[in-house]
Amino acid sequence: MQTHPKKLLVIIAEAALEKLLIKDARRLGAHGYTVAEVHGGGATGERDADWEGNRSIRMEVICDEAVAQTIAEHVLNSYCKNYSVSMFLADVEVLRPAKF
Amino acid sequence: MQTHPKKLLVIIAEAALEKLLIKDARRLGAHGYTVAEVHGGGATGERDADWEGNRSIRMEVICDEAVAQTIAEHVLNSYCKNYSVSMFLADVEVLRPAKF
Amino acid sequence: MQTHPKKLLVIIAEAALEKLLIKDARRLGAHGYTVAEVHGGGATGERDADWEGNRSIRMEVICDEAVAQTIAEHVLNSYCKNYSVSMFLADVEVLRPAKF
Amino acid sequence: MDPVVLFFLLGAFARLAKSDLRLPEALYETLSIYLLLAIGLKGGVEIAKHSLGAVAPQALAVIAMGALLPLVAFPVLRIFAKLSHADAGNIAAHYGSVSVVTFAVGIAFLTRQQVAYESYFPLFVALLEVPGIVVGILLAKMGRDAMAADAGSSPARAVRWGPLLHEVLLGKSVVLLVGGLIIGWIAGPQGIDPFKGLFFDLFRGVLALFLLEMGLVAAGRIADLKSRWLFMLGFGTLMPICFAVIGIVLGKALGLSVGGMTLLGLLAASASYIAAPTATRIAIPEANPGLSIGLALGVTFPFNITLGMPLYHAIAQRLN
Amino acid sequence: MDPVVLFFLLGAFARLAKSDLRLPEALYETLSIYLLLAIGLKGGVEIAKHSLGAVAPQALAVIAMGALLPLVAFPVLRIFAKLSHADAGNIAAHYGSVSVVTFAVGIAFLTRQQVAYESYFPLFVALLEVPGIVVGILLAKMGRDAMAADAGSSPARAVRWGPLLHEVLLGKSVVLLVGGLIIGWIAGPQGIDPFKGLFFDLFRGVLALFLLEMGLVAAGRIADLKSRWLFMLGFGTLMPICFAVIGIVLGKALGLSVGGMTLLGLLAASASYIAAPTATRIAIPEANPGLSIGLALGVTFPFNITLGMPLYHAIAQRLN
Amino acid sequence: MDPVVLFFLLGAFARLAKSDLRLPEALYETLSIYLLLAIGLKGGVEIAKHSLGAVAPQALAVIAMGALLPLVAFPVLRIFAKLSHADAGNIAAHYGSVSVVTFAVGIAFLTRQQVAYESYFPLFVALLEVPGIVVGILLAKMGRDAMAADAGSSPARAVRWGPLLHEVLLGKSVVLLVGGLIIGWIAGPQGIDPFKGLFFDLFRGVLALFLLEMGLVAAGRIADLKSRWLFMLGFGTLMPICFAVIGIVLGKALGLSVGGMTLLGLLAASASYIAAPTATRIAIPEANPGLSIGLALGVTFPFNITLGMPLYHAIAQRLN
Ligand SMILES: Nc1ncnc2c1ncn2[C@@H]1O[C@H](COP(=O)(O)O)[C@@H](O)[C@H]1O
Ligand SMILES: Nc1ncnc2c1ncn2[C@@H]1O[C@H](COP(=O)(O)O)[C@@H](O)[C@H]1O
Ligand SMILES: Nc1ncnc2c1ncn2[C@@H]1O[C@H](COP(=O)(O)O)[C@@H](O)[C@H]1O
Ligand code: NA
Ligand code: NA
Ligand code: NA
Repeated sequence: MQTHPKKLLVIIAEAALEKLLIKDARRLGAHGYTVAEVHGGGATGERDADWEGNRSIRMEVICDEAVAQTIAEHVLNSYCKNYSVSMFLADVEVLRPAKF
Repeated sequence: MQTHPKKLLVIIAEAALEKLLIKDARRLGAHGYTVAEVHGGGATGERDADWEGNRSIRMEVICDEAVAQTIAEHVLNSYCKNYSVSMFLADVEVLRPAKF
Repeated sequence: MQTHPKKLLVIIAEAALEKLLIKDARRLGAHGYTVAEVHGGGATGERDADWEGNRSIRMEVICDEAVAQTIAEHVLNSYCKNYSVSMFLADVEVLRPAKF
Repeated sequence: MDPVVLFFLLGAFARLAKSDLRLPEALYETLSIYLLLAIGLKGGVEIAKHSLGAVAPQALAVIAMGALLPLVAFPVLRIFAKLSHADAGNIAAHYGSVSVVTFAVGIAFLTRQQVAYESYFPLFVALLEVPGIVVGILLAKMGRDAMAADAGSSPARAVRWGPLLHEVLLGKSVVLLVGGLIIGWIAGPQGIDPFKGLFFDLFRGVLALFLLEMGLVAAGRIADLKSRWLFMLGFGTLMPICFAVIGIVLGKALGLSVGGMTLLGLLAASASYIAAPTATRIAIPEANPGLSIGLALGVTFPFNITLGMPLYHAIAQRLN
Repeated sequence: MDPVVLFFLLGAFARLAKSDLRLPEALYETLSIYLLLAIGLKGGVEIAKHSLGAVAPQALAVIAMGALLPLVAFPVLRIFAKLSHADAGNIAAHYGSVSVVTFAVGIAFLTRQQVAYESYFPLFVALLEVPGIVVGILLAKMGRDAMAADAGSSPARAVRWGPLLHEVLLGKSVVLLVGGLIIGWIAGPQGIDPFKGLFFDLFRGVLALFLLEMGLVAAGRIADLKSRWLFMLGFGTLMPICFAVIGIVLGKALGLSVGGMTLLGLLAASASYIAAPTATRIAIPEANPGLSIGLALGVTFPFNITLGMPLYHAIAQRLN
Repeated sequence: MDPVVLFFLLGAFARLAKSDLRLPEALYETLSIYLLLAIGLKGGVEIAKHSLGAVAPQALAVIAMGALLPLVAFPVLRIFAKLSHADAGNIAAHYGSVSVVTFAVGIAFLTRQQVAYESYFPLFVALLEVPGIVVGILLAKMGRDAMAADAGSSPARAVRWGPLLHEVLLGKSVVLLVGGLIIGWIAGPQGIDPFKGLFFDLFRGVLALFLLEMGLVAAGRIADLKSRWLFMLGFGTLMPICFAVIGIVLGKALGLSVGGMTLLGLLAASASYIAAPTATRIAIPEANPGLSIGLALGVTFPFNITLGMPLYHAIAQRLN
């Protein structure tokens, strides 16, 4: 079975950004995304989901390296200044490269 | 502290497949699994969990490379044609190699 | 866009440990953490979240390699004997190295 | 129109207008558990008042109807809509089974119109859940095997009937309906009294809330209509009317009241969206769930609770 | 103090004492959906009893009040608290809009004191949701453009009014309140009767449960006070009193009863914590949400439901 | 058998038959919050009618019973079952504390049988939550230290009593029970009236729903019995009977009514499955939670609500 290298981009952010992030990712070349509801804490304090404004999401996008870079850069420039956002990239392999 | 290389297999799929995927993974050599409820979108449209048939799961299996390959291939052949499924593999390290 | 290598430490554990794990991670140098509610199964049986004692969490910490090692070792020594815990480490890249 | 339907329209409006209104998943599940259990309990208490001997022949006829309906839908879908065996069988399974919430709206309608009906009807709801699904899957599978035989190839992966029957017979809708029936039956009117506050007094309000959610969900299915909207609108309204007539006529033959005839028509016309999708997704992997759910939730459910219900009642009155 | 407030105190105590008591997120959402819908339904039934002609001029005046309140708050925040345009506009948006739960506590208070009020008040709640938010955001944005112009640079990313208006007008609070009003109005007193069990009889109990949760949440916001607690305690109590007087005086001018004056004062004094935070978070990214929520939930909400409410009632009685 | 128990049996059946019926986690939490609060409120209203002076001596005796029960269970577990200090202390903690839902079923039973009981009993439930847990943990720890001393090694990681006491005293069950008691007590019968719709009228129905869930959970624990089923069935039924007798005798000594004696016996016999597991999991890491929960939820809870309750009532009647 042959595998193909792709990038996994993970964005942890305020739930308020979900719709925007999905739209941006699609626009910048992502073929799909997966979102989990999470809670957490970081530099801007605890985000423990105790009410609506305090919810966080973890969004995963599998895509080509170039797309991942574009999305990451866009998120960095558009949201990281004013919103609670964490991001990381990882190398992954997929079986159906055309899908992602 | 010594670490040992393993594979992480992540399967994002319709919630209807959960029981089957767990059974298959166990049968093909996985020692365990972890499942999160997620929502997302891809080639087959948005799966926004608004009713039962629209739920998705994200299943994680840490295992040997060979087991990961076997499970991934089995899922590809058995489910990917008729169901919404995304899969990827990643290299990880663990502390207790015998556990996984 | 330049990326910087970091470690991702993932700890899957009984929900009862959440508060302790967060405190420990912070104390040992983590700048933040993200937690998702999960269910799963492993050597100690199925943990299907059907009641309070049966819930599990998946905690993610992005940090320097040394910090990841320290936290992992601490968790191994403090909790792995008596509690259901799985752990793995992965290489990731971030854009803002000072944040993590 | 019963005010309860207004809640459905509100939900549908919110979704179509892209409001951010959403009901939490846990609430959806809770309301559906509540409705199933409450309908079962109510029916069980009523059964306790009747002799089972009188009900048994009717029950058998109702089961037979459930098994026959897919046999009507399947050829229609194969011949007129040119659907694959899998899709035709899948849709037939959905329409062969019933929608409990449609039934609840029907009860609300009759109560409001002060039309009496046989109070043990929840028993029929429970009995109608399963047969249609089984026959629908059987049709999908037979077609598949025939095709495989024609092509000279080995038959497709066989349906595993053991797990499948287990899944439908012990699916949450059957367990809660039948469980409620039995508890209501054992406890009887006095025994059930302390539970009336939750299960009976709040019933209509909870139904309203659930219909709000159903409006959100059903309107979300409209995207599924895109490619084949003409077929879907046609089948999703005409087939129910057809089935309703079958149910009403059977009701008359069984000596049911006008209310009972209307309800049996409505049950026949309704399409399952809890038990059937779950069972068929695994049993008929090749079937397109967008099609069956688009029909059941996006077309037939709204049609039945708005226009269908008064229509079936009018037909029942005329045929009486 | 109304016993309902005791539930709030219990929640606040639990959080401050670091109890592990937490209400599930889905329950929080469910209760808030319930309260919005129930208040809307109740109001709708009452509107059905009145002629809209009589209510319309009052409604217009109430909308105008909602648009004007942020214009009062904004300069106060700019001049005395030296906040940025973004923060001042953001807070003004929160205080220009209303808190539905505060309103519900007010109703409970008046009912207990057997003080009558205009029964169509839920209409005013719905009307007050949006204008204050729009004006607050406008203020934040105008300030921003002015600053950008001063600095000779290009204006900051413009607010996209289309999506924003869509978001506030179709936010869940407006949809449920207005939806409830319309359903209640169409269904009328008889039509709504079957839903009373859920939506009216349980109202106070559900409000109590929601206040328990609000206590947990509000006490969690106290950390936000840390850096500027003097300003926040001052603004979070004095501004509401100020606004309450405006509301009460307007109520008198509109010929409302003492109960109505009190309620209009309370609405003016209350700060939104559902619609406003959602809308402003996207529309005014530079604003610090800790500040606005710390004020609205951590200071003003507890103040209004404990000390504010009786105070406003006393003022209304005196001014009558 | 009370009909409420039928819901438990339905849940247990569904789980054993591998039905896909599941109640959402949020519902489980919501129902348990509701029950704790409702029981507290009811008790508080009743306490308002009594003089605390009369209740105080009984309360002290009840606390003493809670602290003594683990001292009975611990040696039994050490000597007959040859369990480790950790496991014996852990199980003793569970049985020393109480199960609020068992208590609620007991109330339902007595109400149905029209047996009167001291209406301030919820106070005793709250008082019994904590002492047994603390003593159980103390026993586990003393044993551990003794062992460590025997082996000449340093004592195991000490229990941190500060956080532990904080956790049990401010755990959600104590906070909600005591909070409800205080609110009910302050508000009194009139003040609590508007909340009756939710907290009192729905109580039995909610209890039924919760028992459905408990049936699912308890049947899921049966796997835990596998290795030591003989011990677990024996201990899980005989120890409760033993404790019930202690409770009943104490009730008689305190001058309680037959209903009160029965309830005190039932509380003694019941094992905690909310507060105790949470506290001991951190305080006694070496203890096997499968053992304690398998016993408390898998054996003793079902036993108490089916056979135990009538048995204890019969004993109380005889001893009276
Ligand atoms: N080092 C970290 N590891 C994992 N998640 C983090 C980390 N730092 C921040 N996060 C997540 O990102 C969110 C926002 O972080 P921050 O902007 O630093 O407050 C937090 O609530 C966490 O969920
Ligand atoms: N590129 C992607 N990145 C992350 N998740 C994806 C991606 N594509 C698909 N998914 C997930 O896989 C599910 C099914 O995808 P699909 O079969 O393409 O519709 C979606 O609902 C997403 O949750
Ligand atoms: N091989 C594995 N892959 C993924 N998750 C695992 C694996 N093994 C265990 N887990 C997770 O870790 C938890 C505890 O595992 P255990 O201690 O082996 O019972 C399980 O409930 C799973 O959620
Ligand atoms: Na049907
Ligand atoms: Na206001
Ligand atoms: Na006990």
